[in-house]
Amino acid sequence: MTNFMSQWVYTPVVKDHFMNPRNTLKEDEQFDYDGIGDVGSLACGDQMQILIKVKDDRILDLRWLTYGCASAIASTSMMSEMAIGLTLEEAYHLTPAMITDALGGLPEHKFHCSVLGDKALRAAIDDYLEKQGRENPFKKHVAKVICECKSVTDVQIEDL
Amino acid sequence: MEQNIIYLDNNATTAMHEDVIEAVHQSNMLYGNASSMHMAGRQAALAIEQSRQALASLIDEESSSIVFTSGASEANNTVFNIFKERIDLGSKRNRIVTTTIEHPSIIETVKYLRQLGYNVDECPVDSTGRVKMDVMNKLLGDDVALVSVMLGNNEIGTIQPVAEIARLAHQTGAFMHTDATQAIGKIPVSMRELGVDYLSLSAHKFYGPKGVGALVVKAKAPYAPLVHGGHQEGGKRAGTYNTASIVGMGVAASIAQRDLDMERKKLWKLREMLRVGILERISNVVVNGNQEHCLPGTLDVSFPHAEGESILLYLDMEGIMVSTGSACASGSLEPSYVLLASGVDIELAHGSIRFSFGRYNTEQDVAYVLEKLPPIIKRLREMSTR
Amino acid sequence: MEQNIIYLDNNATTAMHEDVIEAVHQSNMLYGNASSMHMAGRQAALAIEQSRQALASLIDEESSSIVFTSGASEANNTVFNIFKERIDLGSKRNRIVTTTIEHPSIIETVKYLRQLGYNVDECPVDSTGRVKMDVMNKLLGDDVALVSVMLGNNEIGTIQPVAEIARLAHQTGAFMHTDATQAIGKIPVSMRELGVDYLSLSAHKFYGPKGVGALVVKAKAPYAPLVHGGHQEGGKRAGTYNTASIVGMGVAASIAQRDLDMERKKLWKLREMLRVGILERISNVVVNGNQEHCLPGTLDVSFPHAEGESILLYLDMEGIMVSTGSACASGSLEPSYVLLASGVDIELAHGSIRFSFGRYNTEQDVAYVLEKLPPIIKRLREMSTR
Ligand SMILES: Cc1ncc(COP(=O)(O)O)c(C=O)c1O
Ligand SMILES: Cc1ncc(COP(=O)(O)O)c(C=O)c1O
Ligand code: FES
Ligand code: FES
Repeated sequence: MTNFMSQWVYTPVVKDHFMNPRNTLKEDEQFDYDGIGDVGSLACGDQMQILIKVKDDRILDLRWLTYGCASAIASTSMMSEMAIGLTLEEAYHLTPAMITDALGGLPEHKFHCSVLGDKALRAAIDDYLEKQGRENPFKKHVAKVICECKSVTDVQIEDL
Repeated sequence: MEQNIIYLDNNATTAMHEDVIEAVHQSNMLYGNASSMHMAGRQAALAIEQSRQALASLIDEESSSIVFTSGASEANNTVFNIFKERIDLGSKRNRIVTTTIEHPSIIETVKYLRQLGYNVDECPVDSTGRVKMDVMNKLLGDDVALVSVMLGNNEIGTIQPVAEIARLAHQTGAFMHTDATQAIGKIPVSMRELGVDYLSLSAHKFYGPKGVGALVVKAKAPYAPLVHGGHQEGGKRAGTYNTASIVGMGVAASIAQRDLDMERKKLWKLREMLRVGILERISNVVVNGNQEHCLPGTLDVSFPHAEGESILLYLDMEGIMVSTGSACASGSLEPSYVLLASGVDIELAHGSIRFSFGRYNTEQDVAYVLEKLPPIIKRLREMSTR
Repeated sequence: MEQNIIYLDNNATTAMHEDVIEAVHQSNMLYGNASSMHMAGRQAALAIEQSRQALASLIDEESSSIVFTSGASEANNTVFNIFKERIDLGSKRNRIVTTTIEHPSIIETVKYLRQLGYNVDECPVDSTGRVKMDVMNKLLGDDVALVSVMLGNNEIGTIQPVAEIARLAHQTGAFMHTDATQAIGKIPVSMRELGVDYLSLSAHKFYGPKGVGALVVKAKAPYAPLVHGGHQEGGKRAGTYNTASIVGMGVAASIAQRDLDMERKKLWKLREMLRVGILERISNVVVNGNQEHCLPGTLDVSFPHAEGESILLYLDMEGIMVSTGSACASGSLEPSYVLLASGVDIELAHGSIRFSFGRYNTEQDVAYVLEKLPPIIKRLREMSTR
């Protein structure tokens, strides 16, 4: 029986990112971003905002905020670490599967939570390109994701 | 590494009382099939009848009214099935009236019945979760077969005026059911005084075993089994008697009856300490449910800009166990239907935390929560989209 | 006064294995609601999943197919209800085929469905209780939705050719259910080899706790809950998880799997000792059921001119516990419907005694019965009208 006693539903990595989320926007922090992405709605229970600084088409720095569950917090935190330093193109092609892999997995019914940060990141890149007045070269390569938590199925996420 | 374990999820389920554990353990000797005619069977049957009496005494009802089930979910389903069958057989009374904040075992049964075309009305509740009596009055008519209203709500603790609704229901000729699962052991529950025809309960909510409960049915109320088969329970519910668990429920019933006054006062005191403490320490907090007609050990609170599951898990890491919304492992973050039905804003309905006290909680537990909770809310609010 | 206690009613129910008792007792620590997200909930959920795997392994099936229930009666009722609902919804397959010797939880369900006008055929059995395959073949047609045939009979022990019937059923496009409650732990049961879509079982028949069992459902087979409510069991069966009992069932499953060969041989040996001994010592005895396709621990015997209940009670006074006819506490002496269905003479159907062995029985038990039984039969026969 005792071997059940220390189990946690989430992997140690998820737990670490949930407990110590990286790159969150601090309350008093002044972060001059070049692109901003907002997805979700309070009505569906999750909301995500991502701010990016871009230099030479690379993500120089990133901050995020969320009203979301533990999985959303952990996956966005992980995503933020993975995204910093990537080119815009690489960042655009980060997938929820890559993020959950890096986390060592999420409980099955929580996979969809990793979509949120990923989607907000793309929205931020879109916003950056739009502000620059540039055409968005990535959009057509990426399947459209609908993020209403409940309508995103695991299969859809696998497909990403 | 020693960790504090502070269990504040007693509305979800309780730990068994040590006397119950002992009784269950002892009754492993009563392994005979209580339907068997031989000695081992008769011994089991005797123990079961003693439990039936203890349970009957707790709810102030004849022991012959008790039908043992696997829990309150089955009991609730059984009641609705009785009336489904009567309606199928062409009864002119073909409408069921219930409320918007019943337990999922009723809410989902209602959805199922409606899909099949049955006529079920869910009476709305006010902002504190109390049934709107003016609407209820209008809903009651001579085509109503069954009225089902829970006694105490599992999530927000609001207590309904069941006796009054039972009177009205009977005036129109309907039968009355109450799901008393959360009320048993916390407030006095007398089936006679409530005047209901059916009452559901589940042992694990009052320090008894899981997987056992009862549907209490007045002698004159209609009945039809949900589980057909052997002659157990006078043909009302088939299945080999779950002797050990029934014995455990009987012991739990006796303890609940003995300790009711004490328990009630204690739970309310702890709950109030926590409520006041939270309001003192955390700004922008909404306490849900009715504060006057309230189960003594339930405190449901919304923290705007802090999401429920995250609060729950941060508390969990401190060893504090609570629940968010309805305690279902839904996986996705659904807002609490109970709060939505009470007209609570959707964001607040997302971020509610239920603290539910039990007999093993102490004032130290409350102090510990009051130490750990404020920084968690602060942190989540800082992280949250603004 | 020390008395011999010889429990030979193991088909009615078994005493829990000591490891099961210990596991159930230990798992009182796992009091959390397995649907809760906090630590106490997750610990319970984990233990439940381990049990699910142990049970799945015992019956050679995916663990995801297992739906925990309160026992086999509920499981059997659930299966029939699934098809009742499909027929209600207008399925063209609107006939159910079962047999005349199923357990009461099916026989009574059939009666209920017939009363409501549903089309249910009960395939007859031969004089040994085996399904008449020629009739079964005729009964199967493309209007059949469900075929339900038990694996081993609780009263006479006859084993049915379930795999063969499943093949035939599938050829006509019907789904196949088997009630394997009596077979589990006594003979190898592989859901894959049987090729059935649904299988029922109950823990207390294989040294597990009472009040817990499972309906095993292939992923592609239709499903509809009997008990609606929370998200437990993927929405397939509502009700707070009965953690301790589920854990106990898991341990019982592991033991059953481990000891199957031994158990099977032991039970058969004791059963044969008793059968031969009775035939040697008592004249005019009829052994019921199929002696080739037979559960190893079941011996059902009719003693003409000696009435079953009287034999049972005389044996009981000697500390020997057996059952007569179907183990139901029917109160009045009904002849065994299983024997009547097997074409056994009504007098013989009245006076049958079932000896059912379990792992705790010994050769001494058999010797004791062989000492006590003959004078009892002699005495009753002397008293009897001739
Ligand atoms: C109000 C209410 N009714 C019914 C139930 C169902 O009880 P059980 O899960 O034991 O079937 C519960 C608890 O889960 C409850 O709180
Ligand atoms: C063949 C068979 N099916 C079903 C059952 C029902 O099991 P339970 O009483 O545990 O529901 C039994 C035993 O009672 C049985 O022998
Ligand atoms: S983001 Fe986790 S449940 Fe929707
Ligand atoms: S004589 Fe006693 S049951 Fe018929």
